[in-house]
Amino acid sequence: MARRRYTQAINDALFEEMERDPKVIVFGEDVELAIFGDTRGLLERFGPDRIRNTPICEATLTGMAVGAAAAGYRVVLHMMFSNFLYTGFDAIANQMAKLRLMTGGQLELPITIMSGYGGGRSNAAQHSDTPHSLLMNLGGLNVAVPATPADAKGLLKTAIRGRNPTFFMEASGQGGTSGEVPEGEYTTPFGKAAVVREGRDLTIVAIGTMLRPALAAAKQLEEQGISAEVIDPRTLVPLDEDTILRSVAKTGRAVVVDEGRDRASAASHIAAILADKGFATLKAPVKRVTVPNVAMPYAPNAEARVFPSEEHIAKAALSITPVAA
Amino acid sequence: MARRRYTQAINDALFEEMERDPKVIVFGEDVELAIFGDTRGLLERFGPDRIRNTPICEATLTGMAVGAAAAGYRVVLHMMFSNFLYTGFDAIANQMAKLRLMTGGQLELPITIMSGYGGGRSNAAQHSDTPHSLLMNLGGLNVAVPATPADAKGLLKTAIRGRNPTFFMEASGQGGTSGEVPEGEYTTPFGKAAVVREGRDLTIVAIGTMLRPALAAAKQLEEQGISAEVIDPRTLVPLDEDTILRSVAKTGRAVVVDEGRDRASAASHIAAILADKGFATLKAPVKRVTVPNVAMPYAPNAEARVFPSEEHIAKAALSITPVAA
Amino acid sequence: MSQPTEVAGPTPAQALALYERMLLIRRMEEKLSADSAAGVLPGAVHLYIGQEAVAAGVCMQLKETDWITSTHRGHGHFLGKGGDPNAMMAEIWGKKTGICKGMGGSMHVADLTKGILGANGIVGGGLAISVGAAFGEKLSGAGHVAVCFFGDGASNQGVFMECLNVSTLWKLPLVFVCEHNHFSEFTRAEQVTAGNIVDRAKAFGIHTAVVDGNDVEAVWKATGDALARARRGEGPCFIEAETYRIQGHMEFEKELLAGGAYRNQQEIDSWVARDPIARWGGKLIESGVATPAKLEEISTRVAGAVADAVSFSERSEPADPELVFDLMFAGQRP
Amino acid sequence: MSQPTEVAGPTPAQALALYERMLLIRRMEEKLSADSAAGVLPGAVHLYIGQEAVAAGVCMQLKETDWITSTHRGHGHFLGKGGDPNAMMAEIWGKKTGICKGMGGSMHVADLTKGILGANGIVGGGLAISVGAAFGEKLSGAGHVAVCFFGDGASNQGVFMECLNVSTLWKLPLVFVCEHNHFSEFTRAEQVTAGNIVDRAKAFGIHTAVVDGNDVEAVWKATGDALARARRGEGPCFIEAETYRIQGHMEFEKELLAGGAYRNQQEIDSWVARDPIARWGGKLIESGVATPAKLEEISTRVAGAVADAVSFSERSEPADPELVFDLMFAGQRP
Ligand SMILES: Cc1ncc(C[n+]2csc(CCOP(=O)(O)OP(=O)(O)O)c2C)c(N)n1
Ligand SMILES: Cc1ncc(C[n+]2csc(CCOP(=O)(O)OP(=O)(O)O)c2C)c(N)n1
Ligand SMILES: [Mg+2]
Ligand SMILES: [Mg+2]
Repeated sequence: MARRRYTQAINDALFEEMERDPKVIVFGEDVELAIFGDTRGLLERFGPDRIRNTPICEATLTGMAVGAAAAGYRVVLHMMFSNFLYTGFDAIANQMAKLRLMTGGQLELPITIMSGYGGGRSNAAQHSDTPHSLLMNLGGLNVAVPATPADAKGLLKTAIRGRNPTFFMEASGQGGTSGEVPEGEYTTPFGKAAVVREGRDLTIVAIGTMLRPALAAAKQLEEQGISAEVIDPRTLVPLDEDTILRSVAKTGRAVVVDEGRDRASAASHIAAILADKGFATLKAPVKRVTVPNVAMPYAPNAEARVFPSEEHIAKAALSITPVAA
Repeated sequence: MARRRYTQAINDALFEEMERDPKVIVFGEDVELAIFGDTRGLLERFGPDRIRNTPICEATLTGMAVGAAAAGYRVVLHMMFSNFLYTGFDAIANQMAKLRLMTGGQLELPITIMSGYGGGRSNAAQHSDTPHSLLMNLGGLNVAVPATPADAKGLLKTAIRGRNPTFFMEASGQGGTSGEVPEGEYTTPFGKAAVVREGRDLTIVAIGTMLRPALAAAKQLEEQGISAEVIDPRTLVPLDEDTILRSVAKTGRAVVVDEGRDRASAASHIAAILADKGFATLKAPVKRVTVPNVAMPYAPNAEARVFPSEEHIAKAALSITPVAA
Repeated sequence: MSQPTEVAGPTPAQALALYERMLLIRRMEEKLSADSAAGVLPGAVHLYIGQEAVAAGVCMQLKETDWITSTHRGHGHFLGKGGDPNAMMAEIWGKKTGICKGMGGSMHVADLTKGILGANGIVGGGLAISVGAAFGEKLSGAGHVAVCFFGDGASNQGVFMECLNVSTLWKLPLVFVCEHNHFSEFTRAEQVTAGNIVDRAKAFGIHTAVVDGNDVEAVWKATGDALARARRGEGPCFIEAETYRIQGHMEFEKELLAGGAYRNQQEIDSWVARDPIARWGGKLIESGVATPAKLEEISTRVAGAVADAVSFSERSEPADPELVFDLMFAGQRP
Repeated sequence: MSQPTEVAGPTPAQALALYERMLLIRRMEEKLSADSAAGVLPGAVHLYIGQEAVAAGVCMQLKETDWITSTHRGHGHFLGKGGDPNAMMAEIWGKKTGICKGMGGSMHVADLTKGILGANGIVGGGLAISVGAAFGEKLSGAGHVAVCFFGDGASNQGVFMECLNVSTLWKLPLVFVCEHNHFSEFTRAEQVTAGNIVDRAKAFGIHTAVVDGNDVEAVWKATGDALARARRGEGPCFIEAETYRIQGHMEFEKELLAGGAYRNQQEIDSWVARDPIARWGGKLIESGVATPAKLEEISTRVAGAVADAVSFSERSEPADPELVFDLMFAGQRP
């Protein structure tokens, strides 16, 4: 195990995969100097054919990813902030997510789209969105939401080696957080959730950036005699329903935590699965802790008001768990 | 009451609102000859200042709607097929849905965006999407989903007179279906669901195009001694949770029917609400009848395979309702 | 820009092949028009009748390994690039043997083995895809080129300018082919298109050509020049081909427009008089490349090919609905 | 195009007002730069230092009833168009008294009462909004104009071409102002921008002008001409102003780039030597419009305005978090 920062782990994965397969190429706006740090050093190592700054033209970049993939490349497209996915949304929703079916399976699209999501740093409404649920709904896209450096590296490698378009959602706010990363070569499979913390009384499903406050909330609850299990889905498409259902079958209670806006969110989808396949095992209402249906405000106190926190999570958990549990 | 086709009712609403308020303007691609029929005759009546064909440039059209609204107009933007919303998604998601908050409430956006959604006619993947849940998640947008000619007229009038951006989702497949429309002036309020059919044993929440198969399924169930209540939300944002919760409090069972793809759909959100606020009253799993997570195929038999039908709905209902109920 | 390549006209064999390819496109679509009128097609079709010289003149200059992206009006490009008529007909009929297994239909016919990246239902949707393909080919250095077909209406989509910018900067082997048929749906180009489309390309300093899109030889030559430049590594070129859509925007449009008209019969007739196939046939006879009998023979062969496509489709099973779940992802259920 | 309007240079009073407006923008941002370095600002700021002549030269030709759309680098446009320094400072500090009640911050400062449709965090995001505003003004016929500020980087967004097309077709009262400061973030314009941006506008046959963006009088005159044409109903004009961004793309960029460099100090110095404010001040003294004492007096007044803005912000309460729920919709809870 080595201690790496989230961004370093992503950078390591890019270096390793580009070394491993000459067909891996990276492009996007300002990927050369890399203000996020995730693509830093790739230009010096691999040269301008394999990593290149593009003009600002998201609508074209997402379409180019499709064409370059068709021409035999494994494309890594960096879209910077997830709000800019909207600018390039046409080719994402109308081409990338549909072309394989439309062509009767002829077209294979090994595309990885990286983009940072989430708020918490006063970046305001146009630089703080969490678009997971939009991508989930489009049908033909995988969605990876690594919460730790180890998963960031392992899931990115899986995405780059994969045969389908994958959105690799970077937790913008956590580029600097460190964690243990396995030495040597490894990948993290899609569709396998991680039981990050075992517990008996309730299940907290925490997506991406929400894992940290969820674990903190679990600690808080511990002190009140409540044993919370914390699950990190790691990928939303494919989604490891079994692990979530198994946990809730044990605890009978669930809180789903998601930095997306509440309406038609990833959280609502997981809650809906519990209300269907998990119904027989539920002992209490399924709670969602999400961003209310608002754009992210700028002022720190206003942002804090709507940002899902340890307190919100603990409160939701307590509302469905008898403290004597 | 007069019998009108769905498309005529929409056309009537446009005529009446443009007569009523000279600030109402309509623009979009090919709105003058109007292949859908919904904007037909407006050019002859109101002239090119108030209804106008635009070039094909969705990214600009959605942004223009914001600017024209800021300049004091009530904008009706016709986006033809809902897949083209993706082409114009940037200004929808980054501007329209956020500007009012971002400007501290300075900017009012009386914008109505019309677009046809849904499959069932072999239009294939790029002309059959049902993007309700994406729009719901963006936060600052109203979403109207009229299922009948009467509601199409009433909801469109409410949208045009409103103060916020509203997506008026036209049921492409049902432009020709007729229904009773009240004589004279009326509007249909947002956030008020319709109990279209009363029942005791289970609640079927059917969105837009799904009302028809839901009512047919309810008839089928009747014959098997099952009394189904059918609810049409009419608007997804704002959503009339109370009416849905009240119905399920009575029946204890729910099937949510939505033409959207299943993952993070409007159906999953309604199911999530039931799993939370409605949990105490639920007697059975909450079922979703939706399009599986695929793009719409072209061949009629393949499309039928994934399109939510009367049979799917009845089957889902039976799976949670003791026939002796 | 550099000096033009001297492009030879088509050899007699090529000239006849161009004629046969145009006629194949025409006859296939006449059949589809009849099927549509008879109401036996599952979905809508946007016909290419009148524009055949563009698809044939461009595509028959291409190698199988070159790429094309197409539009909602894509039958001509598909057949022009060597797509299989049987597989196309079966696709439009929604059969399992269709080139896309019946999952795509008329607006999405594609054949990657022939470099056909697909018709596209999104206006302008093919542009960026062709830039990506050209980028890939530039990187692999195999000398392959990408060609992007799009309409006058699509030239108003901003991606057109974005693609001009990227492909010029990166000197990509790409040829933009704008088919100016005077309409976007039911709107005249003048109402929605400011200035001359070719000037938008000129602004990037790339080589451009404006040709009579109903003159297959002119299209062929302009394409030959553009391809030579692209293969020489000089970057993208732009060709604007003026032509005309004889059929409606889509079959059945009269019913949908309920009497609304956007052009008059006189205008249509004036373009029918410039029919690219008849013109080319006449030229072949004049120049002695073909005899009337020879053209008759070609016409018979084409009729046979269409008949084969029809019976192939008729004999084919409907699409397999379960395939939907296998085809969304590679090696993964949706 | 029609002949240029003879545009008078600024009167002495206007000349001094231009100087004061530029200086106000500069001093306000110097304060923000210091605040950012001190880590007391909630969010990031993109500073306009070095480009003041563009905002001042354009905006001081506008009426309060004319519209502007701005960019992520919007403080200069906001103050240039007459936005309140107090309300801007308070906004960037996240205060309840901010022009957007603290909900927008630096990238979203807007004041509709002054025709300021807002800074925008989406590159190119203001373009279509300005077209819509110009369309509205064209319809109401009140003679108001819309001005769209955008950067060289934004000119690579396809919406730029789309907006040129629509505004030309509809003869909208719109002025495109492209501030070419040589960079998009950390990328040089040459790497991502093919040809000359002005040629993209020329392709639509509209009036264009390329001016020294560090010469406030040149900007003022070009704007006067463009506005006269727009108000005469001749449609849109395009102005490209060459200038340079002295500060980083955003404050703190050095820390973020971890030593990565994209330009050298020499280049920066060469542009500091062309500082638009110093140049204009010199010209005012030369031409006898102002004495050094007069400029000193202005400088003192500006310092006072900045001090007021700071103490106003300091005295102001933080934003009201509950307002978030009132402001998303008009008359409706989210
Ligand atoms: C993004 C998008 N917007 C609108 C449409 C609807 N539409 C289909 S074809 C068409 C006109 C296209 O005109 P042009 O590019 O000239 O091609 P043509 O039909 O003349 O061959 C339009 C507006 C679409 N399919 N995609
Ligand atoms: C749609 C979109 N893509 C990317 C970005 C990230 N970004 C912010 S500023 C910028 C560069 C803009 O360059 P330019 O338009 O020249 O303006 P300047 O910063 O030079 O004033 C980029 C790429 C963004 N904010 N929006
Ligand atoms: Mg056309
Ligand atoms: Mg710049």
